[in-house]
Formats: sequence, structure tokens, C-alpha cells
Amino acid sequence: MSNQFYPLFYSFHFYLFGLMALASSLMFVTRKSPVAAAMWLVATMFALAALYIMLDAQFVGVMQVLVYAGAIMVVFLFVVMLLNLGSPADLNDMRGKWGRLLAGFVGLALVAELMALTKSPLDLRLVLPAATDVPPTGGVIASIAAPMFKEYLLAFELTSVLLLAAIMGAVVLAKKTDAR
Amino acid sequence: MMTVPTSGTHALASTVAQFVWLLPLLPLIGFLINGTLSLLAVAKLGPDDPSAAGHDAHHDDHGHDHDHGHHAARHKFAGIVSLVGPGVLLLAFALAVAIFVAMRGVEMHEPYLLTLFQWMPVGDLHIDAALQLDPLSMVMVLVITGVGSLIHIFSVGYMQDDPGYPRYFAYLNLFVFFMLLLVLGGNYPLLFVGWEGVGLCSYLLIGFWFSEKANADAGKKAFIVNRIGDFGFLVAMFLLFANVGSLDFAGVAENAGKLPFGGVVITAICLFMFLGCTGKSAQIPLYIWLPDAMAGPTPVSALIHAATMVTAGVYLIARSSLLFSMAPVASLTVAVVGSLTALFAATIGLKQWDIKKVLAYSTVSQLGYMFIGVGVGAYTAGVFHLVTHAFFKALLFLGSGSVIFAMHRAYHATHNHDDAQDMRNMGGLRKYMPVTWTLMWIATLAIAGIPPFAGFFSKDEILGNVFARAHGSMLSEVTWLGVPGGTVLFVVWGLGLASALLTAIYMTRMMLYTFHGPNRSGQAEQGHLAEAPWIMTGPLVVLGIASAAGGWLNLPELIPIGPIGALEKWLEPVVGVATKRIAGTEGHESVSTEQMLIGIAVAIAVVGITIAITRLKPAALVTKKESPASTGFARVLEHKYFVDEGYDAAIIQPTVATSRVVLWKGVDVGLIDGLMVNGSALAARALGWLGSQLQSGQIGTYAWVLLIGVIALLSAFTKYH
Amino acid sequence: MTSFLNSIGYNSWILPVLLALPLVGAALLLLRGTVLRPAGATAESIMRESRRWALALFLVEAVISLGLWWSVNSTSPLWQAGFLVPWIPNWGVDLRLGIDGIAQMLILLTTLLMPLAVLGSWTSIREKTPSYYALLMVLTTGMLGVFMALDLVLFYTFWELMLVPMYLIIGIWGGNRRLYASLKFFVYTMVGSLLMLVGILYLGLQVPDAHGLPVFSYDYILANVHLSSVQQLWLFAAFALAFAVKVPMWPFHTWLPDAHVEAPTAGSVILAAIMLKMGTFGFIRYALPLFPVAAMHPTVRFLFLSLAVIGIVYGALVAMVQPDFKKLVAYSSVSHLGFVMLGIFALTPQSVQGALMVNLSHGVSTGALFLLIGMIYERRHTRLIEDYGGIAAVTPIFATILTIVCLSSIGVPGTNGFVGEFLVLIGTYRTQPIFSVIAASAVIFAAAYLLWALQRIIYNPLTKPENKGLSDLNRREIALLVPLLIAILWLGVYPKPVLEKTQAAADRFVRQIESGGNADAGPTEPRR
Amino acid sequence: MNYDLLIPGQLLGALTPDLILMGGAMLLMLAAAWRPESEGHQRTVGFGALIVLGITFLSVLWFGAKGGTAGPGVIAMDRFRWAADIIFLLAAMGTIALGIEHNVRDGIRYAESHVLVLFATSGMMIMAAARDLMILFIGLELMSIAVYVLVGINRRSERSAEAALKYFLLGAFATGFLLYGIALVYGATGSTNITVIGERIFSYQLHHNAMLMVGIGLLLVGFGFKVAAVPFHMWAPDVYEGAPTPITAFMASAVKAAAFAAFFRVWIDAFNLVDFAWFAPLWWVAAFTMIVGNVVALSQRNIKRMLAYSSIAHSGYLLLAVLAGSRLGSAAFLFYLLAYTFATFGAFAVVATVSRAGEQGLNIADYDGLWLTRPWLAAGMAACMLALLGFPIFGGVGFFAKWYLLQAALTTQYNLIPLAVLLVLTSVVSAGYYLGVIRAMFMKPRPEDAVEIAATGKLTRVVLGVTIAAILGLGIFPSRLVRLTRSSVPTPPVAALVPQGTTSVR
Amino acid sequence: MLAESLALSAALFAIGVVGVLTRRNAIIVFMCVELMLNAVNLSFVALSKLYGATGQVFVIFVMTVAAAEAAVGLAIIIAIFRHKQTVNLQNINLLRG
Repeated sequence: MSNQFYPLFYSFHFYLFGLMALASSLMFVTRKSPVAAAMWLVATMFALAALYIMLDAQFVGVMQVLVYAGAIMVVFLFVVMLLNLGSPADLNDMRGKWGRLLAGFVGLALVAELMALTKSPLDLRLVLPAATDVPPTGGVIASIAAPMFKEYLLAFELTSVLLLAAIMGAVVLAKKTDAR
Repeated sequence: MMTVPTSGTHALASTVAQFVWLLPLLPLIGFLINGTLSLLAVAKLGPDDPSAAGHDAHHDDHGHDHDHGHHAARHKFAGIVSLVGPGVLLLAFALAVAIFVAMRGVEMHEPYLLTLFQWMPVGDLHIDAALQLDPLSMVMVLVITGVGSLIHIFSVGYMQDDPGYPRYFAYLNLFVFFMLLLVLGGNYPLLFVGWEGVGLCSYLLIGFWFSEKANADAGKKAFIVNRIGDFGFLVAMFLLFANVGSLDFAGVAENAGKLPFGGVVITAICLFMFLGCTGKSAQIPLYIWLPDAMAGPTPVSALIHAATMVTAGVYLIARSSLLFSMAPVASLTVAVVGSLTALFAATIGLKQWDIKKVLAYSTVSQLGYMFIGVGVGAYTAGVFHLVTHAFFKALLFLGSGSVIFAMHRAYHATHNHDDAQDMRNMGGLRKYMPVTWTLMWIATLAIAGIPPFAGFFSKDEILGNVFARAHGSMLSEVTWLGVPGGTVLFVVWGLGLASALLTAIYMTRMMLYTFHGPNRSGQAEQGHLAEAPWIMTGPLVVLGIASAAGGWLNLPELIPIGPIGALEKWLEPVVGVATKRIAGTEGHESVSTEQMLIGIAVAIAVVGITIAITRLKPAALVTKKESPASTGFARVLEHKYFVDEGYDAAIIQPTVATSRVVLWKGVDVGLIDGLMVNGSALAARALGWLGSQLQSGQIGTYAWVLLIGVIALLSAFTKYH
Repeated sequence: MTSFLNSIGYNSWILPVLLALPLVGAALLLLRGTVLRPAGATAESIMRESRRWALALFLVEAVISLGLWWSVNSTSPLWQAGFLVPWIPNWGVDLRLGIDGIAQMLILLTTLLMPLAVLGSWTSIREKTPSYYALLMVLTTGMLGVFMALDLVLFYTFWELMLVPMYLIIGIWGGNRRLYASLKFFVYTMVGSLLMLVGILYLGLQVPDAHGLPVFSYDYILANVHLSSVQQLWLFAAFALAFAVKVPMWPFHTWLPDAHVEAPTAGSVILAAIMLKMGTFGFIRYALPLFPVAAMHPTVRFLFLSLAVIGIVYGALVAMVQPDFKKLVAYSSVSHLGFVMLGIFALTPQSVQGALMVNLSHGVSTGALFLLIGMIYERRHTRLIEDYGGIAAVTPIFATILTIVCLSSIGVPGTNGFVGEFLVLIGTYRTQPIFSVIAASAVIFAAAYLLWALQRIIYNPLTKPENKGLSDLNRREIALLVPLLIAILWLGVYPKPVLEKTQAAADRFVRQIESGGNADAGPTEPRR
Repeated sequence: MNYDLLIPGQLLGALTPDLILMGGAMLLMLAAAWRPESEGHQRTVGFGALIVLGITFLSVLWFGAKGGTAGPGVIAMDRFRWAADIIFLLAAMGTIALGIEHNVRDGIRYAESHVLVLFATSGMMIMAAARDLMILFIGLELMSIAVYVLVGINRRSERSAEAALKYFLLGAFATGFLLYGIALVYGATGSTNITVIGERIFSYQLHHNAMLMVGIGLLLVGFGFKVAAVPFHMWAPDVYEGAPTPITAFMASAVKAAAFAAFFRVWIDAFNLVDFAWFAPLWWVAAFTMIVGNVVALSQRNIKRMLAYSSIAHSGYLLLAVLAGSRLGSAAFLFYLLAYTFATFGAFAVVATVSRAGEQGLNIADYDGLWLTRPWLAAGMAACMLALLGFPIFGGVGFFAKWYLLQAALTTQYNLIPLAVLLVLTSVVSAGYYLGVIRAMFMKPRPEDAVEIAATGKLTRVVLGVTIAAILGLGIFPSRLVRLTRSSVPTPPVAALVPQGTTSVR
Repeated sequence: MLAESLALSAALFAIGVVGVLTRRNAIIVFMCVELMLNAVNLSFVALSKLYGATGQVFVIFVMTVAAAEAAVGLAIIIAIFRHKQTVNLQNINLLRG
């Protein structure tokens, strides 16, 4: 992998936010209350947004805060409230002790297997020379806009259809059931 | 039928013998006519739609009770059947006589072969439907048609009131057809056709009154036991074809010489063939069917189970004399088995009460004699005894038939349901049926071996030949199961004498109990006892004459009261070579020895009769109902040494039980079906059930399964870096 | 006759016509039963009409097929009456038909038996008759196709084609346990045939044609495909399993008793008389000639000979203790077909010819037996032997015919049964004496089980009151049995014409296998 | 013509059928909202949807006949795409045809249901066309989201809602894996373009790259879920059972076909060179899929569940084509998909007819004696069952489909004979349940208390008629279809994309 | 920081998976899936350091997809809640076998 030198300040904050993401995600999966869990997930997303920015993906970082944490999670919370699932008491949400242990174990196994992906070095010949050092001209947005509206124009347009379908679907499903 | 005489050059070709195919055809026609009539008479065709008709319970048809004698009215086709049935036989006999006359006019160096058509031509196997006429088959044809005619005629009277009258004659005609095929067939397979065919007819006729389970049982038993023998015959044919390459008599005669003399192959052929003979001719160990076969009508017993069919084995060995003469061990086996059977059956005959059973065991015993004859290479003697036995045993059976007929009529008249065949219910019948009495005594003396009746000559010739072969012949020089052949033959001779003694005893016993002493059939019945009608006594008389004079067919040199050795000369072209091969050069005994042998034989017969007359007290007998169960050895004899029971326990029951319990329920239903077929189906279903149990409806479970899949897959993929 | 047949081009159209005719008939009959059903028709009138049409169609089929007797030159090394139309060119699959002496006999057996099967169903099938007869027709096409096909895929298609009609016939018109029996029949057969499918595919892909496409022509494969002995072994196993199930060889036979017992009369007749023959035919036409090295491998051969002999003895012994007459006959089929397999694997001219003869005569005799059982079943609605007894007294014609047929099944000389068994055994003895002798013991058992059954059915005292009112056979029933009786005696007394017709094919078969498959003796391309 | 996909105009040209469909879908969406929901409106929109599908179908046919190629880019223009599109469109038409009448019966009056089918179909068409993992992903999501809704469209039915939830949650879960797989493949190769991935694996010798391996593994999970391969199949029976019957048919045919089409293209074009890695895992997945699907189907009483397991089993068979991975494999794959689609639709058309409102009449026992009252329905069902079983003539094209699959399996360089044998053996097992239906219909009596089956709707009749005709017709004359499928294989872009800024290894 | 990012991504993904396995509240399970998507996004962003901004484009698309999924998913959850008055997955097992 890249053996680029990073300043200590950068490294510290990178690890800090990394740990925050990890810790808050762990909190997220262990909270009984849906509201608490959602809040910890939001925290995770913030931490990730910070990491995005540190990885030179400022636009994505902003989108993460605005769209994910700001919009999607709000909808989640909204539904939690709507369905009045706020109190943990009436939920037997978590699996039993053994289930959790086993799940933790399986999670570790999965991590172990996924970590294999770090074992072979990436082929540097694949790396675009332009992307290594030189910041793209036209700013951060332009570097994203170019592929999005050229190579991935189709994908972009498709997402609009996707959203349309999703909206319609959501409306159809969530409409009040008509009396029979 | 296409007739393509292949031996057009044979001397017989231009004579009446070219119509030899008519011989079997005539009874076949009789069978077809009678069979059709039989079905026509009883046929009541069913409704067009049997499933719709259902069971109309008011169908009050229970009149077909086939117990003979219960129907006074004669069969509606009785006339035509009485004409056709015996008629075809008489015609056949006439033709046979004509052919016989023709044969006497020519030199018979080789048989006359008439190929009708190719039967089974496959590759190098050529089996033709060919008839072969030679002296041996001529003798048989004459006996079959001759005795057969008499028995047919007798049957007209005996079966007159039976509702199955046409069926009876159909079967009987069919039997004669097959029997003629047997003796006329020009190759082993064709002989086998007749062989099985007569077995089939025997089956049908034994079970003629099939509504009695015992009769049906007896028929079935006869067929199956015969089949065991046929198995042997079949294997013998396979061996012949594989080693000799032909199944024609001619071809075998030509090529059999190539087989090593006395070798395993020829011995095996002969032994397997003899296995066939033990079945058909009721020898140890397959004799058991014959006594049961007495369940059939008595004329059937006379024709099939005394005169003709059961002697087919003797015929077969005589026919295959060339082969047997090359297999001394096999020949000795034949003789030993024959002698053992003769004695064994005779002992059983001592204690039987059923008149027909006595005769049945007597037949078994006499057949044993014949096998002794052909076993020691005295083929002519064997055949001679066959012929004489046909006469006197047919007479005995018909005579007993006439007795049973009388008894039955008497019982029927008085509505008595006693056993009409049990000698304990008879006694003193001489008074009522004098003709029968006389003729039966003639036959008894003949079978006992009292000169000058027929049996004396034939039996003496056999015993004489045994004695002669015992010291100085091919047979005496080999060892049989480690015993020198000579010794074996002496034993055989001794056994033969012993059974001759017993024969005299049990025959006399039968005569005494039946005809002498006081009558035990009951007061009321005595009035109804009477001699049978002429149509039955007529054939008896003819047979009586034959029994008395049959000996003249083959007189020994010592008794030159007629043509010496006529039969021997007649059969010389067929069995001569084999006889000479076995007998060797030093075959003949001195005159004094022969005289001594004759003396011994006669003495033994006389002693036997005397013992019987002195020791047995007909007056002391009580009827069957009142008789106590016998004990001790008598009981063993009465139950025929429990051989049937033994077979049943040792072979039949285990086979059936194994088939049912192990093979069917165990292997088929249990192992293959249960475990493999249904088992695998069940296993699949059980697995399916398990799978559907895992499908719990819980998303969590599904996610778990999915994840396990993920981990498994990833572990497979991560091993490649 | 031959010249007349040539003048109408008989050989060029007879095979496809024989195949198509029943299909057309089936379609018409089905339409008549549903869409074109006349107004006011009752089940009864429908039954009358459909059985009449079915009989007429099968009679036509039988009559036109009779020409094969003369038109086929059975000594020719060429396929006779060849017919070729491309079907799926991309897969190398063609409608390729042609017959030899062996197929000719089996085709005639089929066409001649089918009218009798219809007559046997005349009054016993009362429900859904159009479908029933339509299925019989489709079944006929399938069976005939198996004997005619010269393309492996086509063969497989026909092989499977007959499975469904038979499945439905058993399952719809069968007895109490019909559901079980029909499923068992279907699945059993399918297990074997699907593996054969893989085998066929493998074979066809071995030597592609000039365009690189697979070829499934029988002749092409026979001539061009050369397999290693290991390949042969596997393929032989796949083919042999399919055929062994069908034959059925021990221990794959347990579908047969169930199927036979539950099937309606015509179903049993066809099963026994024709369908089982497809198994043996498969061995003769496909399994052995295509894989001679495997088939003649001592171990394999020993295995098959052993199974054949086990089947012979086992079938007979188990038949002996069956309480159900149909089951008894079913097991007797196992025994008889064992003879066929023995003959085939003994590989001598006599044994092979004998096997073919047993094939035919088993068809006739067992067919007749099943018909007879069907007739008596129609009257008494029971097949249990113990429910009868002494009925010869009330049904003498039935008893007479049953006796004759049983005797032929026992193999009494003079009947068809003897000729085949005798030839098989005598031929087998030359190469496999031990097997032959063991097999010959079946003559005893056969007599035992059949005569015992016969006694318990038609002999013995007539005690059961239900049996006293039994009616004898009617004219239709007699008329349909008489041809079989004639065949029984004709094949027994004068089998030569039949033996002559199969002689060339049988000899070729033996030479082919003995020479390890690369014999020049194989029939060549069909005439176009 | 050759479409240069980097020029937007030409890209749109290459997407003409898809655009027609999407445009039509949007118009119909407006139309659906135009009037208050009612049965009549639902029907009108349904017919509109049929018309849109018909036009799309024609355009696909036109493209398929005209041919045309595409340069490097995100979509393919090969006949594989058009062939797959034909299958989707046929299935979609069948779904809507069945749906119009089924909606009436079940009281579903939302015209939107038909629009959602169109959206889902357009997603599928994108999937079949996609030559870029990202496009594929979005197409997949478009399809999935529409189908999630469709499964739950019967709002009165608790089962429908439950099925939707299960499908959605597990689908989203699996999407996560798929996406992660895409990310890792991208990470390993620097591209999401299938063609480029394949080339780079070759030119940079990425055969043993760990990230690539993990990525492929995760992609396999994602596709495995969509095609319901064991052990990612658990959702299928529940969802199939709970979904409205026409939607079940849609899922069993089109959804699965789309997932398979994408799967096939990715596997053949991108990962052909690393077959050593995926061959064994996929082999086992295929084996387990065949076994589990067929065996568990044996114990089902509900016909939709039974068909669900059968569908799982057929996924196993289709995986054989993926494993064969050859040109012939592709042809066999398309052939099988088409045959399977027909058979499935025929079967579900019957199921829809026999069932009653409120998820009644779905047990196999409800088919007892069907032949006696509805002979044609029973005959049709029997043909479909036999087609699914792969039986010649009676099962029509089903046999040739299996035959083609086996042929493909036996002509590859891989040893697929054991799997081919497993295929036929599990087919035997499948006889156990397919015949169970036939047995119920033909061999059992109609129960006394059996509810009378409503008359078959006209559209259902059409669907049934067409499918049966196709099954039987193609079962006797498959030749043309064979030729068509043989020529419809995935083909690479005309001018191979040369990675910029890199030096070639060789 | 690429390796670290990828590792963190894997860990977060695994945590999301564990959440799916352990939770029974439909909404929380859904949130766990969102966490998995976020983890993947992290990978994309990290890889964009290497391969240019395309990776970031993907993240945008994923977010859109996630939003669409959220809309439909929550609608489905509301629909089931209407029937069952609960979103506990343990009680949602009408379809089984």
C-alpha cells in the first residue's frame, strides 16, 4: 500500500476518528433503545464524515452529514417515534447471551477473513498518476462531477428513476389501508 | 402338415410306414374332437359385460359335482365320444400292426426317419420335427396302441356315468398322442416333447376329479416331481449338445464315440439322463408321486401309471444304450437304484390297504426291475419286462378297477360312503366277480414269476443277466463308489431276488384280502355286488391271454417251446452294439448255472406265495373303520417310511418358508423395497422435513444461515492469496 | 406380397405412419371427449364410442404393420424401412428410424397385442374412457418408437414418452394402492433412464461431426466412437442400469409387482408383454454393442449372468408364495426375463435367439395371463388366490384356457415357452455351464408356483358361495384369447419363421460383441 | 451500427428499449395517480403497461435482429442482452396479465402495482446490459426496490407484509455484501468495468490478489442471494408464499433471470481467469442448491412454497451453466431460462386460478381431482410440472432445456460430470413432488366439500395458452430456439479499452 | 492511511453484520444494514485516494440507493406494524416451513 508519509497531527486525528467510529458503532449495536442506537449510529456517521474529509473527499464528507446523518437518520428516528418504539422495556430486542456471544465470534471470524484483503499489496501500476499527489484542477467538486456526468451519466440518471420508483413504492405501501 | 420324407431311400419309404405320421395324428384328432365336445357340453358363455352383470347370486348352478358315479344320466355326447375315443386308438393300432408287418419284411439296419419340418434351427443347432421308426419304437408303439386300445375300451364302461366323459377321453387321446411322440421322436428334444406331454396328461388325468383337493394335489405333485427329473433330462441334453454337437439319435450315435470312454462327460450325461428317468419312471428318490397318482381314474392308472408312461425311462435308456454302454459307472448306478427301488417299494407294498396303492408300489418295484435290466446292459431284457409288465399290470389295474367299479356301484346303491378301494372293506369277491378273479390270479402269478406266465420269463432274464454280468463283463471290472462292480452286481442280484419274494407275498396278500375270505362290504351291499359289463371284462380277457402268453415273445434257450429270443433278435439293430459292449465276450453262463438260476427264481416265487397263503388270515380282517392304527414297523411301512413327510419337512416346507420369510418378506419387501427404495424415499422426505424445520420463519435464522454461507465461501476464497 | 408392398412404397412410409397414427387418434379421441363431446352424451355412450374407435385404430395399426412381415429383409445388413428427417440439426439429433429382424418382431408383437389390450379393457374401464384410450395410443407410439429409433436422443425421447401414459393409466385406473405403485414405477424407471441420458450425451459428444456438432446417430456412434475401457465401463453402467430397471433384473425388480398388481388389465398386459421387452431390447441394441469391452469384461459379465440367474430362481421362489395372482405372475416375469438376460449375456447364437424367443413368448403368455386375471377380476373383484378354488366346475372354458396359458408359461414343450427357454439354456450351457444348470432348475420352480396357483384357483372343492355363481367367459373374451392361444401353439410347434427372421440380427449381435465392437458387421446407414 | 458509448447521444441510442420502458413507466405513473384508485383504473393502467411492454418488446426484437455493437463503456450491445431482455419482458407481460385479474380478486386496486412491474423490468434490463458493476448495482437496486414493494402490495394481507419485510431486510443485508464485493474488486483492479477487470486480471497477474478474492467471494454472496442459491436461499420460500401469486411468478422467473444474467456476464467476462478460485465454491453451492431445493420441496404442502423450493433447485441447475462458463454454457443458460420462465408462468397461472381471495386454495390438497372439474387446467398444470421435471414431449421444452444444460456441462474443460449426474439424480427426487401435483389432480377424487373454482379469467387463459403452446411447441421443434440461443452470447466491446497511464506487462 | 481505512471499513462492516445477527427490532436491523453500507462507503472513499474521484462518485450513488431503500424499507416496516402492532422480528413468522 501507499507508503506515503503522514504528519503526526494527521495520523492522530485519523486514528481518533477511526476509533470514534468503531466505538460508536459498537455502542450502536449494543444499545437496547432504538433511539439511543440511532443516535450512536449518527455519531458513527459523523466520525466517518470526518474521515472522509481527511481522505480528501470533502464533498462526500459533507454529503454524509447532510444526506445520511441529516436526512436518512431523521427519517429513521421519525419512524421510531411514529411507531412508538421508543421505550426499551417492551422490546425483547437482543438475542440471548449465547446468541450474542456466537454472533460476536462470527463477527470476529468475518473480520479475520475480510482482513485477508489487506494481505496482498495493491498493484501500483494500476494507480492513476494524476491521483497520487496533484490536487485536481477545478476544485473538489469538479473532480467528482467529471466522472459522474461523463462516465457515470447513465448511473446518475438511473438513480433518479430509482428514487422515483422508491417514492412511489413507499407511498403505495404506507397509504392507509382502505376498508374492505 | 407337410411331410418331407428325408429318408426317401430307406426300404420302408415306399411301404405303409410312410404314413407313420398318422400314428400320433390319429389320437390328436381324437383329442381335438373330444376336447371340443367337452367344452361344448359344459360351456355356458358369460354375459357380454361381466363387470356390469355382477354376481347374480340366484345362479343356482351347483350340479357339476364331479364325483364319479353320482350321475345316472349319461353324457349327452357319450355316443360320439365312445366312438371317437377308442376308435382313433384302434385305428392307430391297426396302422401300427400294418407298419410292423411292413417292417418285418425289410432289413432294418438303420432307422426310418421321416422329417416333417424344421423345428428349431438356430446356428449349428438343428432340431427337426422328425419321426423315427425302428424296432425299439415299433415295440413301444405296439404296446401303447395295443394296451391303450384295450384300456380305452374298458374306460367306455368304467367312466360311463361320469359327467366329464368327453374330457376324460380327450385327455386320454392326448396322452396317447404324446406317448407316441415320445417313442417316435427322432431326437432328444422331440422325445422330450412327448416326455413332458405325457407328464402333462398324467397331471390332468390324476387331477381328473379336481374337486377333491387330494386329487388335485396328487396331480400337481406328479408334475412337479417329474419336472425335477426333466431338469436332469434337460441338463443331459445340454451336455450332449455341448460335447457331442447333436441331439439327433443318429447324430449322437455317430459322434458319441468321440467322447472318452467312461469319462466324466459321458457319465454325467448318463447320470443326468437317469435323473430324468427316476422322475418319469418313479425310481428312488423321485418315486413318491406314483402312489399318489392313483387318485386318477383306474384305467388311467393302468395305461399311464403302469403300462406306458412310467416305462418311458426304460425306453429312454434303451434308446440311449450306446451312451450308457460307454459309461459303466452310470450303468451300475442305474442298476443299483433300480434294485433298491424294487426292494424298497416292495416292502411298502406289503402293508398297503388301498388296492390301487398296492399295485402302485408294485409298479414302482417292477420298474426297478426294468432298470436293473437296462442298468446291467440287458436292454432287451428290460424292454421285455416292460412289455410283459404292461400286460399283467394293466390287467391288474383294470381288474382292480372292475372291483372298485363293483364296490362303488354297491356303495352308491346303498348310499354308503365307505372307501371303495380299501381291501379291508372287500373280501370274498370271488363269489361275485369270478371272471375278474380268474384273470387277476393269472396276472398275479405272472408278476410273481410263476412259469409259464409272462412275468416269469422277463424277470428271469433280468436276474440271469445280472448274475452273468456280475462275474465277467465290462461292468464288473469297474468300481462303483469304491466297490468292485462285480460285488455291486451280486448285491443287485440279491436285492432282485428279495424283491421277487416280497412281490409274491404282497400280490398274494392282495388277492387273498380282496377275493377270498368272508365278505366285509356289508349286508346291504352284497346284493349289489356284481361282475362288470362285457365292455370292461372283454379287454380284461385279452390282457389275461397276453399276460399268460407274453413270455413267448422272448423265450430263453433253455425253454425252447417256441421261437427263441424273438425280441432280442428284433431289437438287435438298436441295442445290439451296446449290449455286446457291456456283456463282453464271456457273457454267457453255463447251462447248469442258468438252470440253477431259474430254479431259484421259481422257488422264491413259490415260497412267497406260500408264505402269504399260510401266514395271512383274511377271515381275521375287520373293515377299515374298525381297524386299529397299526404300530411299530408295520406303521412305518403303512406310512411308506414317512418319505413324503420327510421330503415335506426337509425340502418343501423349508423352500416355501425361505421363499416367503427370507426372500419375499425379507429381501424383497424388507431389504430392497423397505430399506433401499422406500427407505431412500423416506430418507429424502425426512431430510426435507428437517430442512423445512430449519425454515423457521425467523429472519434472524435466515441471516445466520446466510452468514455461515458467507464465512464458508470467504474461507474458500481467502486460501488463494 | 413383397412386390405388392414395394409397389406402394410400403417401406418408405410404414414406420412414421405407425408412429403417427396413434398420436392422431389420441388427439382426436381427446377432443371428442372434451371439446367435441356430443350433446347429451352419457358416460356409457362415450365409453362405447371411444372403445370402438380405439379398437378400430389399433386394428388398422395391426393390419398395416403386418406388411413388415414380408417387407423386411431380415438378412440384409442394412436397416430396413429406414426413415430420416432432421430434427434438431444443431444438436445432431434426427428423426432417424429403421428396424432389423429383432425390432421387427417386437413391433409386430406390439401392434398385434394392442387390439387385444383394448378388448381386455372393453368393459372394465368405464370412467374417463376417451382419455384412457388416448393414453393407450400415446403409449403405443412410445413403445413402437423405442423399437424403431436409430438416434440415441430420439430413442431416449420415446423411452420416456411411454412413461407418462403408463403412469397415468396405473394411477388413474389402477387398484387401491395405485398411487404408490404408479409413483414407484415412474421414479424407478426415471432413476435409470436419467443416468442413461447423461451417458447418451457423453457418447454423442465424443466424436463431433465436421462442424463440431455432436452426433447422436446410432450408426455413427457405433462406427466412430472408440472409448477406453474405463469410459466403456461407466457408460455401460449408466445404460445397463436404465435397462436393468426396465427388464427388470434383480434387485431392481420391486417396482414390477406393485405396478402389475395395481395396473388395470391392459396396463399389466402392456407392461409385461411389451414394456419389459424394451429393457432387453436396450441391452441388445445399445448397452452391449456400444460397450462390448465393458459388457464382456469377465467381472461385469459374471455379475450380469449372476443377476440373471438370481432373478430366475428368486423370481420363481418368491412367485411361489404370493397370495395375489397378479403378483405371482409379476414375479414370474422376473424369472422369465432372467432367462432373456442370461441368453443375452451368454452370447451364443442359440442363447441369443432363445432370448429373443423368450421375449416374444413371454409377451404372449404373460399377456394372456394378465388378460385372464383381468376377466376373472371383473367378475369377482379379487385377485387373491385364496378367494377362488374349484371354479373349473363353473367356468370350464376359463379354466381350460388358463391351464393352457399356465402351461406355456411353465414352458411345457409344444408351447412357446419351451422353445425360448430351451434355446437359452442349451446355448448358455456352451459358454456358461454352471449358470445354465442353475437356471434350468427354474423349470421345477415354475411348475411349482404356477400349478400350485392353478390348483388353488380352478381346482379343489368349490366351497366359496360367491364363486358358485361365476359366469364363464363371453364371446368377446374368448375371441381375444384365441389369437394368443394360437400364438402360443404356433410359436411352440413351428417357431422357425420367427427364428429365421431374427437369425441374422442375432448372429450379427454375437459377432459384434465377440469382436469387441469394431466389427464391420454393424448395419450401415439407412436408405434414404 | 457500432455505438460509441462515450458520446451521450449514442449511449441513449444504445439504451432505446430501456428508455422506452422507463419513459412509459413514468407516464403510467402519472396516469396511475391521475384518477382515484379503482378496479377499472387498475385495469386500464395494466393494459397500458402491457402496451408499453409490447412496444419495448418490439424494440428489443428490432435491436436483436439488427444487431449492432458497442464500444468500450458501461453497457453491452450483444445479443445476450437482447435475449435476456426478451425473457424479462415476456415474464413482465405475463405478470401484468395475471396481475390485472388477480388484483381484482384480491381487492388490490392500486394501478401503481403495474407501474412497479415496469420499473422492476427496466432495472432488469439495465442489469442484463450492464458492463459496469456500478450500473449493475443500480439496476439491481431499481429492480429490488420495486419488487420489495410489489411483494407487499397486498396491503390487506399480513402475509404479504411479512414477506415484504423479510425480503427487504435480507435483501438489503445481501446488498451490503454485494456492494462490499464491488468495492473490493474495484480496489483490487482499479475499475468497475467488467471488461477492464477481466483484462487487468490478465495483464497484471492479479490471480492471487487477496482483495480480489474476497471481493469475488462477496459478489458471489450477493448474486447467490438474488438467485436464491443455498445457503442464501432462506428468504425465497417465505417470500414466494407471501407475495401475490403473479408477483411470485415474476420473482421466480424474471427476477431470477435478471440476477442470473448479470451473474453470468460478470463471471464470464470478468472472472474467467480466476476460475480456479471460484470453481470449487460455486460447485458446492450448485450441488447444495440442487439437493436442498429438491429435497425440501418434497415435504411441502403449499404449492407456492413447493414451487419456491423448486425454483431454488432450478437455480442449482442454472449454476451448472455458469460453471460451464462456455459459449455453449451461455446458450444453454438462455435456453433454460426461457423454458423455465414458460413453465413457471404456466404453473403460476394455474395457481392463480385455483387460489381464492385471502390466500386460500394454495395447498396441493386443493388440487385433488382437479382433472374432473377443470380438465384443461389440470392438463396445463401437468405439462408445466413435467416441463419443470425436464420430461421429454409431455414436458416439452423442459427436457431440451435440461439436455442443453447437460450438454454444456459435458463439453467444458472442467469436470462437471459428477455435477451433471447430481443434476439428474436430484431431478429424480424432484419427480417426487412434481408428480405429487399430477397425482393430486388426476388420481385423487375431488373432495365432496371442495370449493368450486372460479372461472379462469381471459387474460389468465391467454397466459396459460401461450405458455403451454410454447412449452409443447418448443418441445417438439426446438431447433430455431437452439440456433437463436447459440448466437446470443456475451461478447466483448469492439475495441478493447486500453487502461490509460499504465504500461503493459508484456 | 489506506490500509487503516480498509481495515476500519472491514471492522465496521463486521459490526453491522453482527448487529443484524443479534438484533430483533426490524428498524435496528435495518440501521445495521445502513452501517454496513457506510463501511463500504469508507472503502470507496479510501480507494479514491488511489484511483481518483470515481470512488467518491460511487459513494454518492450508494447514498442515493440507501435513501431509496430507507424510504421503501420504512414504509414496509410501517405496513407490517399496522398488521402486527410490533416490529419485533421474532413475532413475524407467519410464513415458515
